[in-house]
Amino acid sequence: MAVQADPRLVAELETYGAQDVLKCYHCGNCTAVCPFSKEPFIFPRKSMRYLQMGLREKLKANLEPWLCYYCGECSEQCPREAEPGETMMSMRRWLTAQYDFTGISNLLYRSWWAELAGILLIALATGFGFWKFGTSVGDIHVYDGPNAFLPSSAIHAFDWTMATILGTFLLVNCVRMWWMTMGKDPRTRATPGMYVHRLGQLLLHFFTQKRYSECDKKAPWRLHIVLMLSYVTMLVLIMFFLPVVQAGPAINWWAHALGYAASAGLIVTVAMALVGRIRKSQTHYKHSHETDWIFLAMLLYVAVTGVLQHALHRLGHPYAANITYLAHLMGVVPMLVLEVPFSKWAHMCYRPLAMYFAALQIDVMEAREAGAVPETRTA
Amino acid sequence: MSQLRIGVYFCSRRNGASASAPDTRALATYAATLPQVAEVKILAAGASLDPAALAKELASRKLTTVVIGAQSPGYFKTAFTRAMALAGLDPEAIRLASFREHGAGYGDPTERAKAVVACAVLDVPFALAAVPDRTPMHPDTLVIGGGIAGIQTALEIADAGKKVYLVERSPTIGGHMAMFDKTFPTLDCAACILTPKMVAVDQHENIQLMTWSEVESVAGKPGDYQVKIRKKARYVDLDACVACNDCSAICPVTVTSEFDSGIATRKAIYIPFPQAIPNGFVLDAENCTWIQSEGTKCGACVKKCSKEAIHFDDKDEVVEVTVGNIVVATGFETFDARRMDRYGYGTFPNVLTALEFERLTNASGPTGGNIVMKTKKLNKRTKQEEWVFDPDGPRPKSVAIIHCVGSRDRNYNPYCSRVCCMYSLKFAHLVKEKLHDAKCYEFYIDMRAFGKGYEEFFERIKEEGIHVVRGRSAKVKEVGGQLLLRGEDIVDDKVLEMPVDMVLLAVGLEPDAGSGDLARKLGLSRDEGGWYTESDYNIDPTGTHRGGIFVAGTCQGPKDIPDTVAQASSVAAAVLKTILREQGTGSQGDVTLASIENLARQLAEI
Amino acid sequence: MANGFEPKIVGFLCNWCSYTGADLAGTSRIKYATNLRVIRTMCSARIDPTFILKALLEGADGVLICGCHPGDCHYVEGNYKAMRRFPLLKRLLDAYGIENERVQLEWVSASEGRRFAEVVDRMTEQIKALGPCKVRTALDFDMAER
Amino acid sequence: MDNQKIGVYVCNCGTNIKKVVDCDEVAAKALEQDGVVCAKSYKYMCSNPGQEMIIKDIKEQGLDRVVVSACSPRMHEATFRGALAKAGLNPYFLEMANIREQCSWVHVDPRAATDKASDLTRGAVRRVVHHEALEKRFVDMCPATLVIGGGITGLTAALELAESGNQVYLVEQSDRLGGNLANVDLTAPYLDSARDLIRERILRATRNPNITVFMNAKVESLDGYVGNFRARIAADGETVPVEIGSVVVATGYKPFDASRVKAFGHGTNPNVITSFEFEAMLRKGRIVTGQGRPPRYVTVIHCVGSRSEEFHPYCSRVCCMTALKYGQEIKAALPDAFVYDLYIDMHAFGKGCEDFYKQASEIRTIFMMFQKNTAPQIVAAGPKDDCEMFLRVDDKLSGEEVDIPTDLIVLMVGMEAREDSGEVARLVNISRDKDGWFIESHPKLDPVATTTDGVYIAGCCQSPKDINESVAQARAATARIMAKIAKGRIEVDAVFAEVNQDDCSGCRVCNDLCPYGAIDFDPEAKRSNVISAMCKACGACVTACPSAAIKGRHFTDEQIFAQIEGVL
Repeated sequence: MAVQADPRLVAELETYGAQDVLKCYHCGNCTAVCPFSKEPFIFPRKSMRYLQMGLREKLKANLEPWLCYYCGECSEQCPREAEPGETMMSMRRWLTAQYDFTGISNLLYRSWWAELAGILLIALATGFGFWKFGTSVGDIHVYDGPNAFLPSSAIHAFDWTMATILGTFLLVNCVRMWWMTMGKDPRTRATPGMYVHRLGQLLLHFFTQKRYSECDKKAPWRLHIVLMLSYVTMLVLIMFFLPVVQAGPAINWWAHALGYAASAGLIVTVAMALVGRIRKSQTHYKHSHETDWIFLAMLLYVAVTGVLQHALHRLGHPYAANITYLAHLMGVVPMLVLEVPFSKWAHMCYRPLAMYFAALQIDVMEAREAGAVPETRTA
Repeated sequence: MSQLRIGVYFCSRRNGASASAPDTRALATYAATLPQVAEVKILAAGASLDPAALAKELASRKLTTVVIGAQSPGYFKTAFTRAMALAGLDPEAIRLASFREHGAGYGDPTERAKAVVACAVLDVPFALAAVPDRTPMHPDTLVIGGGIAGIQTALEIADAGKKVYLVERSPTIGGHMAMFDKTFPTLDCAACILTPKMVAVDQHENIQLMTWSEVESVAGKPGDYQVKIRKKARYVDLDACVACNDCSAICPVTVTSEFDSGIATRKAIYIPFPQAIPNGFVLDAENCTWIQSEGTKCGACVKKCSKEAIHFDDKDEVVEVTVGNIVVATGFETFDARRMDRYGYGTFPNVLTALEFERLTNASGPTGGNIVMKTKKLNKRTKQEEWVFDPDGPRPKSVAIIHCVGSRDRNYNPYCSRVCCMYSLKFAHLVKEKLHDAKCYEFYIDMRAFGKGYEEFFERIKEEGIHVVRGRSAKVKEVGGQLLLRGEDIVDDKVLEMPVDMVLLAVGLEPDAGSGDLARKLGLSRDEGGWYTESDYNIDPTGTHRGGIFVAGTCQGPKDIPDTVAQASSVAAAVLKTILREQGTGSQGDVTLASIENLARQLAEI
Repeated sequence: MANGFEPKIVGFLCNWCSYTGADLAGTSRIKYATNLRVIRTMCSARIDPTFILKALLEGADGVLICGCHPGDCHYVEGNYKAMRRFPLLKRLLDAYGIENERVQLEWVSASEGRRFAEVVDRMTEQIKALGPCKVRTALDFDMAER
Repeated sequence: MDNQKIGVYVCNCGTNIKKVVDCDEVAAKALEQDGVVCAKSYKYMCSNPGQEMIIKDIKEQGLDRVVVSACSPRMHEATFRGALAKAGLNPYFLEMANIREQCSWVHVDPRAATDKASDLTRGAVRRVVHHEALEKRFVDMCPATLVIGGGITGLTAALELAESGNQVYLVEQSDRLGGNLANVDLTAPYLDSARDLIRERILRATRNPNITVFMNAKVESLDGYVGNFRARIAADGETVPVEIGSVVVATGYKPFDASRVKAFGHGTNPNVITSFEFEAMLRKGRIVTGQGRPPRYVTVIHCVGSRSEEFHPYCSRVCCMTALKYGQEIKAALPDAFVYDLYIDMHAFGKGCEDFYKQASEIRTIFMMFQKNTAPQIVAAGPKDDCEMFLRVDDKLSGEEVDIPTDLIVLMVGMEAREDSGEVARLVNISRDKDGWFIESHPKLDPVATTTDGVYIAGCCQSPKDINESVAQARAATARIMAKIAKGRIEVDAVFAEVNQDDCSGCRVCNDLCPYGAIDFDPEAKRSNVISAMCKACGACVTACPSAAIKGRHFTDEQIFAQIEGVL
């Protein structure tokens, strides 16, 4: 049964940063040059094709954008400057918006001012909240210990509530992703056994980004893994050891060592990424969507204020430390709220999931060839 | 005719003025002075026009006629046509002032553009108004380049009893066509149809053949050019030489043969190929021991030559000829496959370019037409192992042909080279014909079989069992001495990791390296691809803006043999025309605005 | 091959279509039987019945006449003339007791290299089946009788 | 005849002949023949040294007959005749045996092939014995030219000749000049104005005193021969006889009839139109559907009638670029419309064309690739769809079968030979290929000449072509004509028929037989005789003459009888 073409889809994707998609004349160079392009997942050309023709449903069910790490080889060699790499990037943004049921993601990606407004709003709300909350119990001149302006226990509690809320959003979106890519089409339905059997894949890819390391270019992966590990370390420290990190005057060195390393990692990698994008030093830095800038900017801001706040505290300026802490939180909260479920950060779940699902789809296919699962055609 | 109200609109597709872009403001002021012009407007560059809005504007200005002035006004015409229709005006009453078409590229672009606008406003075809002065015409003609284009032009003119100087840079005429094995789609052997013409050139009383010569300088004006030609020292007296091959046989120096595109060797004294015209030897001074040692070493050939035809004291000689017309037929050279390192040409021995394969499969080539793979052989003199074609070497079991190498690619040459698809199909046929059970694959983007009998040939190739794969493959690797080709089979939705024994690169065409230099000497312009620019794409594909200078064949753009021959003959027509009426025309570029405008006004009266 | 008999066939080809077609078979490298010996005439209209008889008397086992397709003759209608002569010739041959298949008239155009090859192969097979032409021996016998 | 000295030369043609035929054996066998004094086998007889060898032998050994066993005489007969002439021997003392095209290239068994080559050579040796010295003759060249067809090709040819100072008769069947191009608005790939282009040509032609234009005219008859043709042109009721030296056939093409492709329902579905109908819309500035609305979706379908098993196997060469041009024009006229372009292979081969293709995608033309010999299917649209219909395409680039919304379908109809091409071919005595296109004398090296001297073909009547290619061909044809005009006279082949007046019974059988009216009858003498310059040497009369009074030079009975004996 024929699918209907939607000539407007390209324009839609362009608001997500796609460029020159229609320039592609399908020589197949990009697919052949990509080390990840293996049957049954042949990309980026085919995804480009679906997009050119406007096969919306095909694209929604498409895992391939998540299997691409944008090393840029395809874009560099493209004879028509059709930017397949950037197209895959924009498809990831688009998919994130498709998975998100709230429609917020869609809004954030399509208008940068909406995103800025959102950030500002949440930041102010956060600031206001903590200000009121902080002054109500503690003294702004006290950083830790009794009568602290922002007692770590309270922050801790706050962190966990926020984590739960955002987690739920993200989880729902992940489920939607599953439905679009695995559940909807009977041909891609895997048995529970398969799910269990492939679970390892999920964790492996989540922590190591093994696949990324298989790109011909290694530098981007290194940068990314450092960034990601630093981030996770920081997250763990904050979620579980916040009191330890903030407690004084005695310093718990193992936690701090980790903390310092992580912060350093964050700042350096983010700075590198920023410089890269400004200089357009590499293919995958050539085109920057507004969200890329905002994301990096916020990350840098958060890292810097975090470090500053900590330093001030250790250098014994509790008042300044508290102010920066407030500023820090006014960055952290909007960043997490907007980025984790609705934007860039979500990919930390989608990517490993996509690889997990991809592995499963191959299992299903093999099973079908073996005749285990009956062939079912969809309308 | 009734009073018109003409609106002149200046449009441009890209903002940012290029070198050949005229000054629009100046144009606008000029246009306003022309008769019946009621409105002059400069539209924003790059803006896409909205016919509805335009319609309102046209109606409000009560215009009857529109003149669109632009480098390529055609891009805006349809919008205006629709606007006219919407405004209830005559949609046919639109005139184009195309600066590009009418040569804003040469002379002062603004002056030129003014003239073009004037003609459009006065509704006089530009070519009728821009008439260069007639010049006296010297009956002799110079043809630069001895390939099939040059040969054809020279013969056509000479057959009319007119004198022709045919200058060829290499030691023989014949050009690339002489290197080919078969010609598509009829598969008759290139030599069979070319050699008679080469012989005819050699024997023609009206053709003075100057091989191993180059144009040094060009002076004078249309109809009367003084051309200095450097005849490089050949060191062999052609009248004495009987091509007996004794000198070559004894010569100790072996170098790679240009004619065999590097897959075979020749001596320092050599004849490019048996049917070479003129049929005499030539000495390659760079590689000759005797010359390099200033007569202290070797000299074997001179002793050997019974006809005493070899003279080491031979010197370059510069001759000056006076001609009325000059025909440029400098042809092409192939894209250097080394530039696309992903195909491993130059690294992997059995990745070959088209010309190499032409020689390999050619009956008169180094393997006598056997299609074999390169094998390692010990070179006795250099004591080194090197890859060579051994006539009874192993036959490839599978051959892959990759199309569009260096063509249709913004990173290399954006244009289509026009002949590669067909010669690739020809290769496939030859492989099948000579190695029946060998597999043969074509990796293509679009199969451009557009000529007479071409599509039929394509069908025939498919029947012969050649696998045509849509998708130009991207990579050639070597794994354990086995070539591995990675590509996408788009139609069958596969990623291929295919082991093959031989890869043929369908390298595209590029203008001859010397064409830039020659363009300067002749004052010709070239397009971004480096091809000579014709004076009019449609109706004068062989003329240039310089009077009495014509371009023929592939130097004007990639072409196959029939199109080249047709062009070559058409140049002959242009030349003969000037000779028959004993007057030529000056340079298009020199025609002044005043003269064009005056003539246009006169014509408009009639 | 049933028997080792390799017939000799003389072919009269018109210069413009059939001879060119035969050349095309060559340039296209289409293989066919070696038994044909081609004689070129400008037009099939030039092919005199006496040529055919001469050939048979000289020991040819078959004669092939080829011209342009009706309507395509380079000389407007030469092939029609050849076509009209053919039946008369056939009658004559019958009188001699020469099998019909031994003399054949075929139209082969300049673009029909493949067809030419097929014609030659087919005719060769037919003549092989018929065996050697007896007219020569018969004639010698006649002579002896007198 | 035993006193003759025959030289036999067997060419190896590199390995082309040698790889199957044992050339040395052929030479050796030839040497056994009576009268053969030397027989040699050489790598390339056609090469200069090869010819020198023949010339040397003729001079030193006093050869008076030469046999060359090599390629087809159609290839090199002229070359070797030249060699004989250079050696001071009459060129007609040459005979060639075709042992390449008709032997080595078509046989694999070396033994059989070698025997055949020997037989053919023997035939040639026997024949050459009877050859006679023939002399070339010259006839005048009439500088006037007849150009058939007033399209861009015919106009260009006419202008070239007229502007070089020669009379031209331009015959146009319709009531206006310009041909098919006159219906076109803009030209690809630079979107130059076809109108201006053709207008300029027409103005030049009509103003040129050397050009006589016949409108609504037809060439009734053409007789005579190169340099001396006589044509009768029927124009508005009367018939004008003209004397010309050459003929340029530029009758062009006719657009393919789209209604023959049933799948598209052209003629019945108002929203399916041909490229020419669309061209008219563009000129009027009214691009509308059958319902009179501007279309939201326009679909352009390539290769309609071309590249198909059912209709024409060939590519029509210009449609791809025209289709891309439509993309540009639609976007200019209807900025919000979507353009789909359905192609098989994108033939953007000309100068500037690949870039034009890229521009097409930059302005958002959406390309779909369908399979050769399949046709996209029209599917009815539902009430809530915003389009007139859907087009079901099996897209090769994605493997998906997709329905694309469509309001207007433009069929890129290919070119086909005109119905009257057969008539024209007979009129000027040239041949047509299986598709009805006129056949050139050599597909590569002689694309405009024909098998009839003095008659040239140019432009789309030879095969589909773009404007610049047609123009180039038109000029190419005029080059040949100008060359002849410049020389003022033409060589006529020495081969023709002649009547032996003593043997002629005056029965007049031959008179009506000659298709060229080259035989006239002398009532006084009651004898027929041949006007040699008009004779094309077909030999029909020779065979027909009941009293064997007519001799076909170079194809005499003796020569052919001898050859028959030789090959057997």
